[in-house]
Amino acid sequence: MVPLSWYLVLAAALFCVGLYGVLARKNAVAILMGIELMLNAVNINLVSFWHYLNPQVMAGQMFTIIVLTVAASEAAVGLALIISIYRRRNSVIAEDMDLMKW
Amino acid sequence: MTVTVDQILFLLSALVTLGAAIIVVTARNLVHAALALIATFFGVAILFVLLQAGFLATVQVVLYIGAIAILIIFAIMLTRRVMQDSGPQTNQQWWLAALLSLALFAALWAVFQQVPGLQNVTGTQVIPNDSLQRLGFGFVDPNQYMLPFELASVLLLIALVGSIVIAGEKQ
Amino acid sequence: MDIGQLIKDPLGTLGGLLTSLLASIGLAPGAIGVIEKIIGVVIIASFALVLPLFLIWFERRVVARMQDRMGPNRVGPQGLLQTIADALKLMTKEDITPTGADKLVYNIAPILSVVAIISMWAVVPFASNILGTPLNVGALYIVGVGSLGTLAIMMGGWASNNKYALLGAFRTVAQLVSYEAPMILSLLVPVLLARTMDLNGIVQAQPVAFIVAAPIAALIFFVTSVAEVGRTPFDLLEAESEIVAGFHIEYSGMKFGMFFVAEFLHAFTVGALTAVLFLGGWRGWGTDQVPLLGVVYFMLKAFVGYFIVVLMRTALPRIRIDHMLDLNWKFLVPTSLSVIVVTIVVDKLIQQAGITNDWARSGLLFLANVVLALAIFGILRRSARQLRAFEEAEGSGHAAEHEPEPHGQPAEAGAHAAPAH
Amino acid sequence: MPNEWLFIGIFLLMGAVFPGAPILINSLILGPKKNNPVKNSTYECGIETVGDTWVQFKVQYYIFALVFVVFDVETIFLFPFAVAYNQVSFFAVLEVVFFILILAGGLFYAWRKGALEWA
Repeated sequence: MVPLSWYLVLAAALFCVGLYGVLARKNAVAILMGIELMLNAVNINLVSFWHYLNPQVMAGQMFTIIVLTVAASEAAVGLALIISIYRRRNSVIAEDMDLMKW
Repeated sequence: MTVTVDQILFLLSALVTLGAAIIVVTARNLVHAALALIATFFGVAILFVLLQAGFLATVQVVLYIGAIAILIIFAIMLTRRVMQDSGPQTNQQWWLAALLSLALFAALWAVFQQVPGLQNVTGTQVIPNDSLQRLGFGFVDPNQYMLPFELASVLLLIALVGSIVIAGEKQ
Repeated sequence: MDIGQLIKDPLGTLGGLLTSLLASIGLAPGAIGVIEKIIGVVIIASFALVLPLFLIWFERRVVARMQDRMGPNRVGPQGLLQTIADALKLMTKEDITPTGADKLVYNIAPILSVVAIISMWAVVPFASNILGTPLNVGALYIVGVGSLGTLAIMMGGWASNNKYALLGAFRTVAQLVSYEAPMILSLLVPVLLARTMDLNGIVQAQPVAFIVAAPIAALIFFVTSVAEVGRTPFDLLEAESEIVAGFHIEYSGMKFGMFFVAEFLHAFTVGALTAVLFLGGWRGWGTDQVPLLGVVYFMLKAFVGYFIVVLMRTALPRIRIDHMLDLNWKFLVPTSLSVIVVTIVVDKLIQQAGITNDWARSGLLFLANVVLALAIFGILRRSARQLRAFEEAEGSGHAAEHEPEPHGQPAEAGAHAAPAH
Repeated sequence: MPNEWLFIGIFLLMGAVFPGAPILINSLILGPKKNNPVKNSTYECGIETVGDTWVQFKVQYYIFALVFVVFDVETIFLFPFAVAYNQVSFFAVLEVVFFILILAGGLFYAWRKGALEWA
């Protein structure tokens, strides 16, 4: 059998890879992809806890679906923002979006 | 220690997931990154199957691969010259980011070592046959998850209205 | 071995025979299971891949007959071997990869497009006991692997490094993605009525075919599925006069052939899925005694669906892209949403009233559907009238500014569209 | 792991082998290999391709994908409900009707806003 800890380590690794993507990438769309990776890592955790701890209670799966909903909404709004900024300033580089800086 | 079929399948899909994830954050071509992201989603779907959450695995494919990935590819095509991506794709602090990620992983690893008996948690629980019915019932049961269910629809409505306002504005 | 037993449960009997045979060699039970599954997969997959050879011939003959031609009739009896000759020809063609193409993605795309369609057959029940696998999320699985096909088109169009291909791929994906929304929504109705997502369970729940209880959903499912295939009248992805051939313009040889096979198999799969979801699948007279008869019934029903798809292809002109999207978002999606609302409310009322007779339940749902259809027609008529009044008030002054209507305009698509400002 | 999913997994693998084999036979064995730069160039209407493969896409493509994603997520919520339909009360049905109406409001907003127009 696969112990729970394997899944947790995998999810942690996936989360860290996603974090690296978010922090290191220049392109705003690539940053968003990193966020999706992190959300997937969270989902792995939720489902594995559901499977190993108490499969009678559906909270784990329920949360996963809510996370999916949030991920979809976040991708929709985030990408809309990126497209809007691209059309105004002709750039998708996150560092160029510095209007709020002083 | 003998390696069972389950463990081999887990290791294979974990390898696919992590390898594709690393391509996602390192690929120079953004479309390649998006395709690797799809491979990651697929790997996670296989993991869900291994965890006996077949419904979630299907949802993962329908939603992530069929919808969100398409959305991301559309956004890439709308904002970028397609075939080539010139210049480095990372900012100056990439080494700091790498360091931070590794540190976080190390910290999580240390936490896992601290939890007593984590190594011994194996799937001895019986997965109910009617988990799909339980999920559907839980969604609409006022004593369970009715509020998140209705909030999800409000969230989706706000996301829809917001993105149409943001993306659809005339130049 | 008992012949009667073989006819009653062919898969179980042969499977049992195979199991004992393999066990006698001394294989572990786990390995036996895997080997049996591989054999099952090979049978279903090769059936699904050989089928297009016949379908392409059939379609060419039917289309020819509709157009007052003969169609292929030279190779073999009635031209039956024509497709095999074509396939052999494709095999000996040069395989060209355009410069600047993304090799890996370019080569994966045609394979993925076939995988997406073939995999649907893994859950389709041919008869009560002849099916790939009883998956408890079968209906959603169909949608999931179907979306892999969308991805394949996107990959093929992007990797070809060709403007036409990319443009065609984008149009295609916009179309497929749009029509997937009402398709999933109408797929929900049979799942609701059967209370299960397992396709065999859906068939078993149809003593009265669901087309009686959900005619509107059946129609929407069929139309949107045809749009998903990308056939005429929804063939904007290929639109030869506009974007040459769309996403597969740079493909040659067998890679092109695989896109072709995927399209024809998908067209037949539409018929098969409609049969399973709405026409009662393998149900028919005498299937209780001889389950094998179910295969005949199922294939007949699937062929009726496929035949209608072919007739639609010959009879209807291509729909314009704005009409295509209007038809989807302003008609099919609101309609399928209202069908779901009506179905869940009425079916719950029927359940609370304690009506258990299948015919009574189907009849009541049918009545609800008729009322809904009348209401929709009423709304359509009113908005068409408004549109006409608007055009008359506006149009007399600057009629020249109006876009010319395309010939063979799909009336129902444009008629109810709110006037754009 | 459940047996059905093992079958699906094998099916996906074999599904890739079946179309892959004829493609390999075609490109490696039977097909001629006579490349030249002109043959390999991308298809255009007869003249040489100008510029890179980049077409300015309408933002409309994105909007349609966006509305689709929202409805896709909504349907995901409804599928488990449909399976559990026998056990739920009439109040739950009203909840779901409410859920659908909220999203229908979103569709109506997009329609009024002109986001569903192609032109």
